[in-house]
Amino acid sequence: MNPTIVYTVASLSSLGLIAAAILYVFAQKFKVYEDPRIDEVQDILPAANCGGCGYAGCRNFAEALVKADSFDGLNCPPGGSEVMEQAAAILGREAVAADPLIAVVRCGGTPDKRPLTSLYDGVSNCKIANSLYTGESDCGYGCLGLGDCVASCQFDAMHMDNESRMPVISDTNCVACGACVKACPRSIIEMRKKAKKDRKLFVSCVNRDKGAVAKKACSVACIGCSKCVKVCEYDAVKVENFLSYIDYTKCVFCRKCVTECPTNAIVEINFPPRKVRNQEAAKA
Amino acid sequence: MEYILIIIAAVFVNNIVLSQFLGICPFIGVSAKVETSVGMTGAVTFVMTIATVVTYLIQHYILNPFDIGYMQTISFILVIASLVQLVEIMLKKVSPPLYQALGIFLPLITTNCAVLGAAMLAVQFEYNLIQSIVFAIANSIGFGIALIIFAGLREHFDLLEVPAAMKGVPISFVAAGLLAMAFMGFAGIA
Amino acid sequence: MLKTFPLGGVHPPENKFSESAPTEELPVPAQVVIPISQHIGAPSDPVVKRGDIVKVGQLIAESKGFVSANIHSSVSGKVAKIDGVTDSSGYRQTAITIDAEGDEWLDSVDRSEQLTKEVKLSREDILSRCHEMGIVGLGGATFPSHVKLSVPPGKQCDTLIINGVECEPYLTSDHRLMLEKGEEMVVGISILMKALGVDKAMIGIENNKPDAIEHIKKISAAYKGISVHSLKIKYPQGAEKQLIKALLNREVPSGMLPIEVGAVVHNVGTAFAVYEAVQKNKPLIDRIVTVTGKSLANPGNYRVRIGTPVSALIDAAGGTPEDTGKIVNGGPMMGKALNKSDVPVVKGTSGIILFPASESRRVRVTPCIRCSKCITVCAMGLEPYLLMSLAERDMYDIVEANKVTDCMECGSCSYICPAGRPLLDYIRLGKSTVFSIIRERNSK
Amino acid sequence: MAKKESTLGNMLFALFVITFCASLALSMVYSLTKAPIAAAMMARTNNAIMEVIPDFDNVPSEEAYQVSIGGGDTLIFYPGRKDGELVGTAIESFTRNGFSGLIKVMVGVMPDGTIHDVMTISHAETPGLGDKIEKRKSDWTTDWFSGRDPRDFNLAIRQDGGEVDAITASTITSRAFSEAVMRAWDAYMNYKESN
Amino acid sequence: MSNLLNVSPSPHVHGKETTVNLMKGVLIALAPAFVVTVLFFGYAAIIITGVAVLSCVIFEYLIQRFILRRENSVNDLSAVVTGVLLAFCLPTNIPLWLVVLGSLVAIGMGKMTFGGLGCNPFNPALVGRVFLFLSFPVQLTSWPKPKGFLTGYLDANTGATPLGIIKENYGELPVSEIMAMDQMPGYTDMFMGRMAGSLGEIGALALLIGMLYMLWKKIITWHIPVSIIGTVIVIAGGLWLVNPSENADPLFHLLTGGLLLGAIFMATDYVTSPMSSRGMIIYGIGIGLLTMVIRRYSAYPEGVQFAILIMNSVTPLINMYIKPKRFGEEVNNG
Amino acid sequence: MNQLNNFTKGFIRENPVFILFLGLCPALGVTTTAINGIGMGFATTFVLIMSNIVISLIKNFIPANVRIPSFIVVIASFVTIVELTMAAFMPSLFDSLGLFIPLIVVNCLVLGRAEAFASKNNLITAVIDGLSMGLGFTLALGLLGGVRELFGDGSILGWKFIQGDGMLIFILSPGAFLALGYLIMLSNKVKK
Ligand SMILES: Cc1cc2nc3c(=O)[nH]c(=O)nc-3n(C[C@@H](O)[C@H](O)[C@H](O)COP(=O)(O)O)c2cc1C
Ligand SMILES: Cc1cc2nc3c(=O)[nH]c(=O)nc-3n(C[C@H](O)[C@H](O)[C@H](O)COP(=O)(O)O)c2cc1C
Ligand SMILES: Cc1cc2nc3c(=O)[nH]c(=O)nc-3n(C[C@H](O)[C@H](O)[C@H](O)COP(=O)(O)O)c2cc1C
Ligand SMILES: Cc1cc2nc3c(=O)[nH]c(=O)nc-3n(C[C@H](O)[C@H](O)[C@H](O)CO)c2cc1C
Ligand code: SF4
Ligand code: SF4
Ligand code: SF4
Ligand code: SF4
Ligand code: FES
Repeated sequence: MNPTIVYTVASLSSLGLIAAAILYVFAQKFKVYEDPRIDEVQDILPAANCGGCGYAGCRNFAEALVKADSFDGLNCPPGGSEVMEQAAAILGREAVAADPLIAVVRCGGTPDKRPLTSLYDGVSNCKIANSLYTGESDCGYGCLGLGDCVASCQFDAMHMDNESRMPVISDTNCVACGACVKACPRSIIEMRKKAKKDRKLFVSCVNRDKGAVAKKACSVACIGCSKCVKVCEYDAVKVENFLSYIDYTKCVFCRKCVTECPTNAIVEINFPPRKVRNQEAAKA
Repeated sequence: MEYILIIIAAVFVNNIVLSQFLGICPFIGVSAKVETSVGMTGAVTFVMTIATVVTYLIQHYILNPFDIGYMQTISFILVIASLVQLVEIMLKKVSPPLYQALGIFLPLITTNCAVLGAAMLAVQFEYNLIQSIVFAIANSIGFGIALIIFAGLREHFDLLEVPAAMKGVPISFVAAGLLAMAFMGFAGIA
Repeated sequence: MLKTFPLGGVHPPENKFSESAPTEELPVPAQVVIPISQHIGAPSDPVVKRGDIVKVGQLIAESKGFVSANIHSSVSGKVAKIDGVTDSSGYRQTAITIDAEGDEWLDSVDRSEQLTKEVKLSREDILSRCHEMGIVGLGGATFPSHVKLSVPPGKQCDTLIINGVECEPYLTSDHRLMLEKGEEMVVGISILMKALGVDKAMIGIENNKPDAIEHIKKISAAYKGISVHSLKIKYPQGAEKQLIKALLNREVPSGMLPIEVGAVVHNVGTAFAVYEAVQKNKPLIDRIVTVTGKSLANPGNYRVRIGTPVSALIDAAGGTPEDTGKIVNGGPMMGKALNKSDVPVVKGTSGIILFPASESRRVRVTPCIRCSKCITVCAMGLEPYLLMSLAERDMYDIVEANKVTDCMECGSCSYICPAGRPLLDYIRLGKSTVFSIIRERNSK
Repeated sequence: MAKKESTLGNMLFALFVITFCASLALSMVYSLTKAPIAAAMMARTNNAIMEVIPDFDNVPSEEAYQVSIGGGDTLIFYPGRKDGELVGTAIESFTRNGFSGLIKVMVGVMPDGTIHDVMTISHAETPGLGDKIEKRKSDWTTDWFSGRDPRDFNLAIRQDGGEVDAITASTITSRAFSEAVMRAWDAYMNYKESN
Repeated sequence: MSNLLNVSPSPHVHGKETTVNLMKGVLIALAPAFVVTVLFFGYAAIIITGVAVLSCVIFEYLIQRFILRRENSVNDLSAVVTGVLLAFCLPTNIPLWLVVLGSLVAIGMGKMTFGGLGCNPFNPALVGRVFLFLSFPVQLTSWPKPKGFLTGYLDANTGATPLGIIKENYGELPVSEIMAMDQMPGYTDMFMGRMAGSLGEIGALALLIGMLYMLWKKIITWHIPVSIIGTVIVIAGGLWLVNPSENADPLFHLLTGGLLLGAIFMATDYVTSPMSSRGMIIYGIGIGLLTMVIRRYSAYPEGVQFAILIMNSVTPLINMYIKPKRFGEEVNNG
Repeated sequence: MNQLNNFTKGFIRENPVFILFLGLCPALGVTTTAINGIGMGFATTFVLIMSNIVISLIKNFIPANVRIPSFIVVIASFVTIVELTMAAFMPSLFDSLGLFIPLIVVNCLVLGRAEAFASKNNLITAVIDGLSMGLGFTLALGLLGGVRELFGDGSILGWKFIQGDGMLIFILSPGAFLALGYLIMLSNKVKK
């Protein structure tokens, strides 16, 4: 046999054996146990790292999922129940069905409803304006229209409407990550249950001033008159601090409160048209 | 003096990244943060130095005596790959944060042509053992300098309004081109 | 060589139009609105009800806790309501509205103009008198004075520094006070010295007020331990850390209070208020406010009752000029723009400036050219350009590492930036966010 | 997906089998390609020799000998003969002073000491500038070196007091190239004298 | 007028300094050097400067308008400064199309690629210049000899720059002999600008006047130019003292090549230099050091351009680790 | 359909050089001319396909801790085979690709695909992936080489159509970075 072949085979094979042996020793010595399921779970997560789950990123959430005994309170909003079920399958657990949510903007103070009382001349940043003063109108609760929420949305689900000077949320793109809720310094944006056909019904106002004051600043402000509370048969509406709030877990979309509201502060969106008057409100 | 020349040549004149085009992938991949690039530089220095020593021994005590020089590539890379695996196993235990940060780039050191390239160049230049070690360290420094300068530049770009299409890799390449241009100034030193 | 602080600083045009206008007494308004929170610290508790009849100087809201200040009625009359009113930022806060009837003072207040030099009260009594009379710092921060005068155990104060710098452009109220009430102020200083137990007080006055320097020098010659120092004109010399550096060449460490280096700083107006409180038993119910502006008919300085609407002040100075585009409460560098002029004067109101429309818009923002001028002017040695772009991108951990918490919001950086960048806007955002992050971290 | 566990046995086995197969396969290929590679290498040298000396009928590389030129360096001489008669010697020479380091040249010297022709074997000079020393890039080497006799034509560049026009903007390369040629020529003349 | 009040965060006043004013200041500071170059190189200097400025401005406008689609900012004059400085480091006998190409590279590759004013990591004018130098070494290394006013474009006869002459002869002749060569201008000529070289680098005196103007107007601070010049003097002086027959004296290194132009106008470019004064000094020392290494040991006679570009790349790191002196940081209350 | 998709992805959607940023060293190092780039591309393609085949076959027998060494040995064998064959039968191409042939071993593209794809998929899929990636790589290198040759020398595939010198810098190292940077930018724009 050709000596070159012998040398070659002998030297490389022994190198291979030595390498394998050394690697084995080190692998034993420096063994770190890492649950392989973490990787598997991470693989199925959407990798958006949006933080909607409440963890620092998809990997952290994967670790949390693997560690958790039950999936209670754990949810990946962008992935939705589909992803959660997959994760449950990997980990042999039961996914808790979470309601799909969607963000809504609870302010109806378009310029025609809410007179300008000053001109803001600072940087276009809601947080900065909010810490400076009430904003260009007298409502110290309403939307400042400078778009922090839009900038925070990674999913291209928001844009600033030029006419209303308020953010508009896309029913299709929003994955309910909640970034905008955190971004808004005035807590105007809320996560609500995503109803059939993207229907929404909520009090489009967060003003907690007394009725008269609120009304003076904005014509569609909630004045806390409690008419909606009285008309609701399902105990879904509450008024606190001169502000009405509709609990989406109880609301059945009967829409009686909408017509009752003297300032049109309650809006309904994506419902079939009913009466002329409501269409106007729905536009907001 | 001889060693100084080797160092200057490897770090500046024939910088392994900017003029030899070796190790570009980790150069682009790991240079996003200064901290990780420092870690990567450390890992590469370690691997490159040990690899050069081991490959030197293989070349001079196995390949040359048996006249099987054509086995250079395969035997060198086997050694390097095992070494990297070793570093990976150790790092996971010793410094999990660095392991996390270097992430998928650790295996890339294996495929970091810079490591193999330096080992093969050391053989090609017929360096002795000490020279090879100096050469390996100098090349790691050259790699590290390029990597860290770039990490600095990229962290800087993160704070600027870089055009969308240029963000990330393209701008790094253009900047690397301009830096390579500046490094041409060292031509002829050694 | 005139003394000054070494690092940074700017020199904006001074525009002290009201410099030579003697202080005028503004008539008692028909109604005053007195917010219950005019100071740093806990808001006070109202102790009167709607319909109560009050006298001038009567306590109407009591301080809640140590860091808080009493509030007194500045007029006599009937409490009309206790309710939310919009303050200078437009947000609503609780205030006591009083309809004025006549001008009936509490008997305990000594209203004579006579100078009382002798300090009879003991140290403890001075402190409790300051607390009782609602004295707060009038240099801008409205920090309750009795707190500052109570040197914490373990700390040692050796120098009282009196801040007569008035480095903000336009403002002249401290200047006028020094000229007109110099004697009283110096007595106030000796009271403060007694309260602090120090035998050295330094009055720092910028070189653009030579008459005040002369005047106070003459008066203080008769008092032991009180010296007057003229300072080079440079903003923000009035900031306490910078003033301490300029006068004592001591540097207050980052994140610490002046007492750390043995100094306490008080404004000249505070010294005067302390005089009135201690010697005359008069609560803090009025203050001097500069009303000025390029197009204003009679820029001047007015002694006004707390709670008077700003619009009344402006009317006294000749009314709002047609071209007014911005009204600022305070100095042009640190003051707050008002969105309407019917807000009340409070303890912290040092000036009202009316800017013509042509000067009321900000300059166009262009890209940062990294000229490093913002660094050069920052008296705290920060890197405003960097803090801004980091805060813009929510990178608060690096913002914190770069010492945003040291920023005193002097505005020099935004003032100087050739690219017109809103540096301080973002730095303020960064600073408040970092503070809330720190608070959260500490509470864990 | 039954992946093997990382036990010592498995690891040793797997890596052994792979290295064994790989080395076996490689050594086969090597045996097959050994001869053609050697031939290709030889052809490269022979081509260069053929370029720089006139027709010969021996195999110069078989008669090659080394001549040391001091400084520990040696040059390889390839004598070309026709009918046993020396027709020229091809000398593999080099310089380290190129713009980018090493330049290797083949210099053909006639028995009478004139240079028949020169050829660049390898270099790393700048494309478009220094690479004009390659025959296929420019005629510079032909113009200035072919058929010259260094005894009556100073083969240094003008800047150094010689008669060769340097390649535009490549003074360094040109100087180095002449140096390499002259090194071969000097070695040849020395060798001839001492033998 | 709207009777609504404006509301914005403080401060409510703004200084007079603007970007445009600063750029204007640099242009004024460059004027003396321009006069000198026109005196020695004739109207060719005017043509080249004009072409460079015009093409820089046009390229910036076009790229901003049609490729980046950003708000237009050509009127901030920074492109004009780039144009002038690019022209100032080219020889007068350069073909005009190369000037246009250099401007395209400077503005397109050096500046707009990164996002325009304020974003470029490398000095645009130098990017243009080095690109041309590496692409067209022949054209970029022939230097017209200075003649005088009314010299025609391209009709100058060429000679080597003082640094070129010295580089050619290092190791061959002792420096004293090189200095005595006919081609070599005397120190007075070097100081006034009568020597071969690129447009803007020849008049040391004029450049120094420009520096004083910028210092006076507070456009630049002393840190960068002084640390560069100081480092060069120290290193050149050291080499010279150790071996005067092989090394030129420090004054020679100071007056020749682009050192002053680079130290005063190019290294000081705000965008590409460090922000803190300590950082600026480190940066300046780096430039001085690299310049001398390249001048003395590399294949190229001149190194300022490379040195500045290399230090430009380190600027972000310097900014990251060298912070300004903070108030109340290291307290020393004596 | 799926396999077709798998095949076409390497050209644009997942182009190894422009999108995945793998195999960048040879992409920069050998592309002074289009021909060199294409030569390198084909050599790499061969190695890719062959190693994908072997690895997809042996993947289940390799314990995790020696996975990389094993894969790399497989790859290195094929590279050496290419090297030896090229040196024997194509000496001139071998000369110009020089140092970079052995470096195909460390071309992260090859190991990357082995790791990410071949070790998880079956034989057919792995072969098609190798072919797709290889051709995509060849395309990218040819393009890059073409651009550099065009600007640097005024010629395309060796055919000189602009007289005079080109912009030298495109043949030098900086030009490689610059050209690749701008090509990636263009591909970013195209992708969008
Ligand atoms: C990119 C570039 C590559 C160069 N390559 C070479 C080269 O290969 N050979 C050479 O002698 N000079 C080379 N030079 C240097 C010459 O262009 C340079 O001008 C030389 O140092 C002296 O010029 P001269 O040859 O015109 O006298 C190169 C310069 C540059 C900018
Ligand atoms: C939160 C806070 C706490 C303070 N605590 C003290 C204190 O304990 N003792 C003291 O003498 N001054 C204290 N000060 C007062 C400051 O030293 C300073 O005088 C005050 O903030 C006004 O200064 P300025 O107008 O320069 O901002 C405190 C200030 C603040 C804002
Ligand atoms: C930027 C800046 C500028 C200041 N300028 C003045 C000033 O000109 N005059 C003044 O009395 N206080 C000024 N202050 C407030 C002082 O720092 C300090 O709070 C005050 O002198 C303390 O005295 P007080 O408690 O009696 O108000 C300034 C504060 C800052 C942050
Ligand atoms: C002091 C100073 C020096 C400058 N130097 C240069 C320069 O060397 N090159 C250049 O292209 N622009 C220069 N500029 C203009 C401008 O800053 C430059 O174009 C920016 O780098 C573009 O972003 C300078 C500007 C100033 C204020
Ligand atoms: S709209 Fe809000 S909740 Fe919806 S995706 Fe955007 S940021 Fe997330
Ligand atoms: S909803 Fe909130 S964050 Fe969005 S624009 Fe309005 S105020 Fe700003
Ligand atoms: S002053 Fe303005 S332009 Fe200059 S560095 Fe600061 S932010 Fe940038
Ligand atoms: S506002 Fe803050 S950052 Fe700006 S100059 Fe003043 S202290 Fe410095
Ligand atoms: S090919 Fe990826 S590092 Fe070289």
